[in-house]
Amino acid sequence: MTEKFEPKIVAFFCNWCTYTAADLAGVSRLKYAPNVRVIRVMCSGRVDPQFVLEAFARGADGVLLGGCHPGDCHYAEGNYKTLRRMRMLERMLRGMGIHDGRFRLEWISGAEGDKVRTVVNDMTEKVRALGPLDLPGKFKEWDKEMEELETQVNSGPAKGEAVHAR
Amino acid sequence: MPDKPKVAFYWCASCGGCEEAVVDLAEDILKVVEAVDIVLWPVAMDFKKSDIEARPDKSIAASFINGAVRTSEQEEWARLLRRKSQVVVSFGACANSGGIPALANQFHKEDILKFVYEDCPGVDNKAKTRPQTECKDEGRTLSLPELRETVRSLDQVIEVDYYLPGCPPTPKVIMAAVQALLSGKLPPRGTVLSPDIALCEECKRKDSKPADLSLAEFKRPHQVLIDPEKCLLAQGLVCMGPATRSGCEALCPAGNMPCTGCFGPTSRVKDQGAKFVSSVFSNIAPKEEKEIDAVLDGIPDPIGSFYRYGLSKCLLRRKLN
Amino acid sequence: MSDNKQKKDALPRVGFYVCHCGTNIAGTIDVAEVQKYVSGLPGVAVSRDYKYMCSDPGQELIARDIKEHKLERLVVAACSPNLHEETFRKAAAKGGLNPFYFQMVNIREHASWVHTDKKAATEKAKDLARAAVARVQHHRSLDKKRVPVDPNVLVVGGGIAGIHAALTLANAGKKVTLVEREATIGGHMALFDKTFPTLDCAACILTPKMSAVKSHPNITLWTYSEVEKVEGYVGNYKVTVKRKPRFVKEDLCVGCMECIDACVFKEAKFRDKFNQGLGKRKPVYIDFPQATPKVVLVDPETCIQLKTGKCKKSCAAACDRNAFDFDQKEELKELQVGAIVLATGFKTYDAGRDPNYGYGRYPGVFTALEIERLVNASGPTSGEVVLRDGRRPKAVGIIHCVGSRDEKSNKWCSRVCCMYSLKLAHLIKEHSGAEVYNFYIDMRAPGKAYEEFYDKLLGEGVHFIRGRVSEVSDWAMTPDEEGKLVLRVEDTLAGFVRRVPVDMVVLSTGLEPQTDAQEVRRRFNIGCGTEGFFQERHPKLAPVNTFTDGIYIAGACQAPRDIPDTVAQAGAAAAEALSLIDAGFVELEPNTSHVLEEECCGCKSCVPLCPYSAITFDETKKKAVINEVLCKGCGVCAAACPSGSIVQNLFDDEEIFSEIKGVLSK
Amino acid sequence: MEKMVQKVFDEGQRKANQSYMRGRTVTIDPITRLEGHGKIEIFMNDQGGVDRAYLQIPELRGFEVFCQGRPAEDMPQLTSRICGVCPTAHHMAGAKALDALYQVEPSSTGRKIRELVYNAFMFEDHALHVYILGGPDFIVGPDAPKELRNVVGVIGKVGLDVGKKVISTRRRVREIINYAGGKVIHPVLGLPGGVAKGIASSELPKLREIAKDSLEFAKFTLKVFHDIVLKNDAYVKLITSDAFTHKTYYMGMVDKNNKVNFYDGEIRVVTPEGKEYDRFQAKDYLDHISEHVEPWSYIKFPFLKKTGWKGFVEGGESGVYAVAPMARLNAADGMATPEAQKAYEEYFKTLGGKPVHHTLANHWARVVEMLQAAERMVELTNDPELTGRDIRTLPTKTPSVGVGVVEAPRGTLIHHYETDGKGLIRKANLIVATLNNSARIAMSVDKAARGLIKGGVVNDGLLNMVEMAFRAYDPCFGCATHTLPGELPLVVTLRDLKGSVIREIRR
Repeated sequence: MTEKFEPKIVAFFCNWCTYTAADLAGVSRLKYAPNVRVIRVMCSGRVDPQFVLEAFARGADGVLLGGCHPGDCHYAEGNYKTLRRMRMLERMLRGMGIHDGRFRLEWISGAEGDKVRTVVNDMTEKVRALGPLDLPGKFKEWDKEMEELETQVNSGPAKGEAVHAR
Repeated sequence: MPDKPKVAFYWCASCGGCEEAVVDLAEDILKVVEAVDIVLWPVAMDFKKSDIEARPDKSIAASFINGAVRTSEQEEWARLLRRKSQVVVSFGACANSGGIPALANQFHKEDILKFVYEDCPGVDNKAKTRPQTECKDEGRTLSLPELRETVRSLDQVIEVDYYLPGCPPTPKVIMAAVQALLSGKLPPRGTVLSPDIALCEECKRKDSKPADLSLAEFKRPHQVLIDPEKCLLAQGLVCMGPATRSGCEALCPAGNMPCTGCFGPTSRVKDQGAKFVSSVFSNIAPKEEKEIDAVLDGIPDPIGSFYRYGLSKCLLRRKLN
Repeated sequence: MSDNKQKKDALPRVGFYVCHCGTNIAGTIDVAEVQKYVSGLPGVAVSRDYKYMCSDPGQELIARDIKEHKLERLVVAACSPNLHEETFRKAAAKGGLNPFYFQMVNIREHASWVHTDKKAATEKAKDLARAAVARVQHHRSLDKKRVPVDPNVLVVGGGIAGIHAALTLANAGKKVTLVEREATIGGHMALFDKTFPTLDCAACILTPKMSAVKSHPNITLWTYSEVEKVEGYVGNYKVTVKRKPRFVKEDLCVGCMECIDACVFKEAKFRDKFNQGLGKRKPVYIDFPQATPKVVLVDPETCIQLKTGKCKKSCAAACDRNAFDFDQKEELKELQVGAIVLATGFKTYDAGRDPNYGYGRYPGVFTALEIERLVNASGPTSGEVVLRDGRRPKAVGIIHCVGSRDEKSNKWCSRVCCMYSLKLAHLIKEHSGAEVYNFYIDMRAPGKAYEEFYDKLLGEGVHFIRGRVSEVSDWAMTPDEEGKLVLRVEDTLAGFVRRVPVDMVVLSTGLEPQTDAQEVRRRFNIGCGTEGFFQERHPKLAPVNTFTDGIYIAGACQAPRDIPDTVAQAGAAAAEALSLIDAGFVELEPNTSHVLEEECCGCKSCVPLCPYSAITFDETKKKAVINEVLCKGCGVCAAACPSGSIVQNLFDDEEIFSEIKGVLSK
Repeated sequence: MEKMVQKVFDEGQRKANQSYMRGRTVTIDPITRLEGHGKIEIFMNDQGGVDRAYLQIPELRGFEVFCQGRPAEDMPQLTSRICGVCPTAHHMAGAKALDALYQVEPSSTGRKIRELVYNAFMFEDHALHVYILGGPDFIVGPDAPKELRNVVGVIGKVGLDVGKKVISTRRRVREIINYAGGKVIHPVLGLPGGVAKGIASSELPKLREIAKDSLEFAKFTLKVFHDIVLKNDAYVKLITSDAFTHKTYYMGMVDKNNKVNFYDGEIRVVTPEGKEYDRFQAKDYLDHISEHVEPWSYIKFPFLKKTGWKGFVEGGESGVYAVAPMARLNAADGMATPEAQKAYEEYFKTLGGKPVHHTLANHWARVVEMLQAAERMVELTNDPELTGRDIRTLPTKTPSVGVGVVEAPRGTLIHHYETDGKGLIRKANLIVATLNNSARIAMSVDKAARGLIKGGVVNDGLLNMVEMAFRAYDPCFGCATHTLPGELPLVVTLRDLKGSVIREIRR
């Protein structure tokens, strides 16, 4: 196999629809790309934009958020709350130069096992095409300009003293 | 009195407002000057860097460092003081989270240089001359320090023990911090030295905030006459109060303008902007994407509005290419 | 600047178990490697792989290790938590560990079953395991809350579904309150003459059940009443019911109907809703002879006394029991119940919405319900099938699927129209001897003895024309069409367009959600599907449950149904309610949220976000408060608290952040 | 309190003596007591004299760029972060630029509140410089030990009560800004068409009181200046000495009667001979001012467009011009208020008529301006309109371009914004007070160095005088490069013509 870039995608799935759909996909033995790591929450409304940013900051190349279709939320309207805040988050990601395709919000009902398959495969391919995001790597790279100094300053600090953003 | 704790004030990349804030202790400053032995304070007193270098490590009780970090000089000073101090206090929004200057992290150095020296109206520079890190003038060689690509918070360069929030910190929080340090009753390392509760707590308008905002429209301050009593969010203005640490006693709302978040988030929040978005936008009125977007259009500059003082501490840290 | 909470030293001791699930997992994932990898992770004291973790020996293994290795946390990598989370929580408890010190990793449904690349699947399993190990270290010991269940039940809707559910519950000894919006119970079934396919008379089978309800010691019947408000939670609902004034004392009236004869209006001249407006009634009336309760009522819209206060009140005078009370006011009653059965039924499609069928334009066009009344012996015409001008129709056309299976109106099949159309065809022919034409798209008869009923009709000489009628008009092309209603239809069997002249057109209107289904749904905090019928919890496995515990649905409020299915479902709903009540208590998943009081600034951002009004604002403390019993644990508030001062058990920020870090950090 | 400050003073004395013993080695402290960065390179010639001295500004922040895409109404608050010492100047220039941008005339009350805040600011900022930043050079003395050239030294010299008075007066005046502007450091009142917050009539008595006391304090300061500086011939000589003299153009804002005005008016330029050379409105500044770029400094060098850039030279042929108090007084025909006018006349009388070319005269001019600021505060706090309800006129027009100007303590300050139809910044240009002076400051440093350093001899006093050469401008390099002001380790490098280092004096 030639070494091709395998994107890391973190997914937040709501327990009642999308997580159930992923279970269904499993039960139905549908096959899809192994690039997604699912984190289970009770409702897509639990997903704090901080989680999405943290996922990117920790090295995710893409973040997928799955919830119940509008009107079908187990908690009445949690998914509307998600939709609203994520619409704004998308704008912020753009403002920080993160390509649209790297964050995705999908409504997948408990019955739509096949949609899990198509969405995961599609997103994996799109993110693969975008290439690695690798923020942890970029953080290091950005901080190189400081390391230069450490060597430059004869009275440099003890190693590892510089604290990088979490 | 040799036993008086030695204190250093130092400014990295700041506007001087934090220094002014110390001067604004007014009468109280004399109390401070009396209680401690100031070994460095460039803005108001003359001391040598060599003095500091000569000191044994950890011989300074506390260094108050303000300003973001963007040059090698500043990094050098920060590291020096870290080595010489038992406690380093990150002083003010710029040191804590980049402050206004960190908004430059949404741009690239080249954007800045090109505009300032070439495209800026009024510049007469056919030759497209740029300041050089090294250049010759009539045979004389002159050098300038290199600008950093990224504006950093102090704790992205050295370890920081405590933080004083604010742009600038108010005399009240400064005195409280100084007293805490003098009394030796130190909170856990990493503590931000102001109440760990959001601003609404001390905002006079708190009671006028309705339980359900469900805003259908956001307003910009110049578009409306602002009611001096009513909750600013309830008036459709972006007020960062709920996502911002208290301690300033809601000065901006008292000035009849929304809080812009200079005290940063509470200890329970990693990313002030994201958290604010999560709270306010969850509850806007519309449900359809189109209408939602229409409401969001009311905030044309989300990054500048939600990370006004904290872009260095945004989990993403800076704009990507 | 989150204050860094580094508990590096003294990490809790984690036990990790990866399941082979026979070959289900082990066939794709190298479980041994996963086991080996995890054993090296910080805090992991025990790491094992085993054939079937969910088996008794598997659970024993866990319980034993917890004791022997002093495990403080438990992670099992196996199937979906939706399947076995509870199993392993119990195993943990058996080992003496708080069941919520457990985290499950789904490497079957989410990995081994959906991936073919073994290496990649194994890597994924490792990542997920690493994340769970990191996460579980932040778990806190929790208890399930037990709340007692109130044994009383509320049934909403007095149609056949509500009646059957109420009786079932009452017979089981539960106190039931049946609330019906109309003046009498019976619902749509009470309008019918006969029922398909058996053609036994509706009244004969329904009225006994109606009176059983009235007389049942365990049933309180509140007709002419509506549910105003529902508060509380499973096992403990507080319901407010509005009782509209009848202006007749229910306990005094015996339904002798003397008052009706005595009414100052000698002639009945007001629209009779019960008879679909085909008959007339007086201001004081009773819907039909077997109405239950058999109590008259006065219509404030038309009664002179109630409108002007100037009437000689001959009705009241005629009542030897002085049951009349013109000052009666509407009253609000409160109920405490543990469970609620919703059987609010359906409404029929408004035929006026299809202008090309001429309903309301041509007097010869009727809806199926109108015909139900016409063919009904106790109906306005005492069973005579006549046109609005009194003529007997010689030819009748029945148009199927009006407002069903139609992109323009309703997509769904209303399930009963085919059969009731056959029934009406039979009855019309029987009552009037007219030629009857059925215009159908295709005949749907998928019930016991339904197809046979269809055959019977074919035998009776009723005409069946396959095709959707394009229009009904009175425009005659030939002399024999003069004065007739002409149905234009493409006969898709014969393959040409027919023009069929008739005297009477019957529109077999479909079933729709009640007009106020959305309000009702909100009032009871349950869902509606896109078409507007109430949403069941699971289409197959929980058809009468809703997503709100303790609230069940029965009958056509959930989807179009015929009577047998409705009754069966009503029984099911009653049974669900019974099992809840007889358990005596409910255990609530402890994934609820709570406010950190010290830290809450009282910005109220969270208050409107809770769909269960579990969050209130304490005006004295100026802080938000969460009623953990009302809280259903969605976590929306925790995500939205702008100062991070709301914590959701099992899903707090630290737990999720560590999981994020876990899946990503190699 | 008494005891405490006495202790402080003793502390200062002790340090002074210590350092005096140490002071034999030639070292130079950082350029302290001014806001901003700076770096001096001195090239020596064979004779050990100065061939050329450079003042370099080593940093750039690029506000103009990172403000792009931001809502214009945020600019007064964003740009105030250019400088925490004169935030109000930037805030006010920004607010006026917004008026122009949205083509809206501030309501009369709104304008008066702005003017009150602005004059209060001019007053306290000048006071800061007189007593804490620049003043020590004179009040304590240019060659006094460095440990005393600070506010503590000033207190020692003028007495504790005065020290307290300085502090309390500044505090109280800043309370005015605090009240009307929400925050005193980085206020929030400025919006197009007026201000965000009105002034309650209940506050008036307090404000009047403060204004009155400020005026008294200004008069007192003038007296201090007389007693300590003017009565000392050495100082007067120093002020008028050639080392601190440049004949350049002068720029300042004037009202329609050509009187000094800090908040509003037209920009007037006079020749080195004091004749009116140019008079224009802020919006036309680009027709009159251009900026020159040198490769050896991040700061840009503005010059008079019509005259053109002729290098770092003085005289009518060179486009170099000056701003700040001395220049303002030169560029005007007088002050707008009586007490200030009196002081103005005496100032020119004493210094030999208009225009005054002595850089160090800035300190005196500053005191004259304190008087006008205080007098205006008194006027405004007695103006019934100040407490009006109509504090802001809402904009109705579509924004496009807006230029706003004020006289900052350190000179003419111009904000120029261009936006799209939604009022989002497309382009911003900031001509900041100190920037206008950059060429003249560079010249002053060079001249001072040439005049003072001979035969490679560099001592503390001399170098402090070199510092004085630009400290007199009260320069804010923070503003000037919109850089982040920070510590300024003044590295004086002495090089031979080939540029190889003879000796580096660093600290």
